[in-house]
Amino acid sequence: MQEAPFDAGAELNRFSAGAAGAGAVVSFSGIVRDVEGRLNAMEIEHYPGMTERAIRDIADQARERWSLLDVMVIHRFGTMRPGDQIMMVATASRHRVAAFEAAEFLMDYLKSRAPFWKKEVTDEGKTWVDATQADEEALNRW
Amino acid sequence: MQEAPFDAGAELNRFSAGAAGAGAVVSFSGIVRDVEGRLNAMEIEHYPGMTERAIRDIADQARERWSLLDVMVIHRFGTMRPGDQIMMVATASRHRVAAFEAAEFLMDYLKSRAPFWKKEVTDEGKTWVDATQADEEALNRW
Amino acid sequence: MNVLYFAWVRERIGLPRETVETEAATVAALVEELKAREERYAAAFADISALRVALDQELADFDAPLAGVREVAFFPPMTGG
Amino acid sequence: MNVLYFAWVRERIGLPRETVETEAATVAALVEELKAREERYAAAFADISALRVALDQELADFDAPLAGVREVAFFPPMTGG
Repeated sequence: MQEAPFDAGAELNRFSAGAAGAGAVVSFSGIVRDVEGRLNAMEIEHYPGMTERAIRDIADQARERWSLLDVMVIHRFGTMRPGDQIMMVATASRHRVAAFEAAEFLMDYLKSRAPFWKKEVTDEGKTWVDATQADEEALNRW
Repeated sequence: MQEAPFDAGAELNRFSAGAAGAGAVVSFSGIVRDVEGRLNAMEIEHYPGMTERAIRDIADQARERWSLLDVMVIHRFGTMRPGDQIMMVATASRHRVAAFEAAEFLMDYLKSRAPFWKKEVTDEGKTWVDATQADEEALNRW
Repeated sequence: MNVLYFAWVRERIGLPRETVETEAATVAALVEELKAREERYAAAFADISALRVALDQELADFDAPLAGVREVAFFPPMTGG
Repeated sequence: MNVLYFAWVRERIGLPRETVETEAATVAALVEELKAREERYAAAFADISALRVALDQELADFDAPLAGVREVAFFPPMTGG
């Protein structure tokens, strides 16, 4: 949880170096996407306190379900520009299937169960991003 | 295709910076795993010429099946030590599902369809790594 | 009891948090009390199915009891990641 | 025709590549010719189901025709990634 930008490559290297015994490291980076070239900024609001608690809970669930050597979650809040990194998840495991599945699980839960709300800022004004049915349904597979 | 080591973090940052319009970047790093603390080295043999061709073909298939902004595959050959990075795959897409699926597809195909052969070097000698039934069956889901 | 609002719930009600004196037994009863206060609350809580609630920073249902709860938060479905 | 061997196939036969003069119509026929040469070939090709073949750097089946092919490679199942 941080407002400041982060260096995804440096975080990946630090994470991989720390995960002794890992054969597989999967990372996911979420980036502010410039929808149709009209997005000026993305504002992310969060619920201090609950955010940390929810992320810790989701990471603990991943550790229980898969044999992981390490898990990392970074999520920013505040104002970001198109191309900026919003968040990052990384998982380390002995084998690739666990690392992939756990990373997807973390992403699906962070999308819909961690208290963040995105607002798009364009020339026409500011609009809260709607949660999608697809994101909610993505939780059903776990 | 290279014998030299690479910097996964630097490659991830370069890849993300080049994938304009991406909302999701997934990376996979394969690392030499020290099986039971007895592995001295991993030797990777490959088939020059066919390797490049097979990797290009697998990457093209991924681009056909998913809406990707970019794909990256790095694979080393030669002698590596436990903890060394063997290979790396990265995918960039607008949405996370395509990026995750394409990265898993690339990994499943690289495992069983790109001409690389791993040999483990221990104090007891050298042993070729057997292909697993699970890796072969992983292709059936695509 | 501390009541927190986030995203467009916060904007519609016009404040991020407030202290509420209530005897409401459940979240739903608290929502009814708030809706009865002023139009802006009625507007924010018009469609409960579009809202989520957390009790002491854990997601909960609208029929959950409020006994012992210190912090209630209302917000739209999350859009993280 | 260039014939290449990789991994333990290369080790068993004892060389990475050789030029072979053959009239074999299919990969399987070429394999039979090679097996008839010497014990080390017979050992390498003893269990065809444990082997893979590529014709001009594309994976193929053992009943594939050799007409026009310049490079044949034999190797065990790949273990990349």
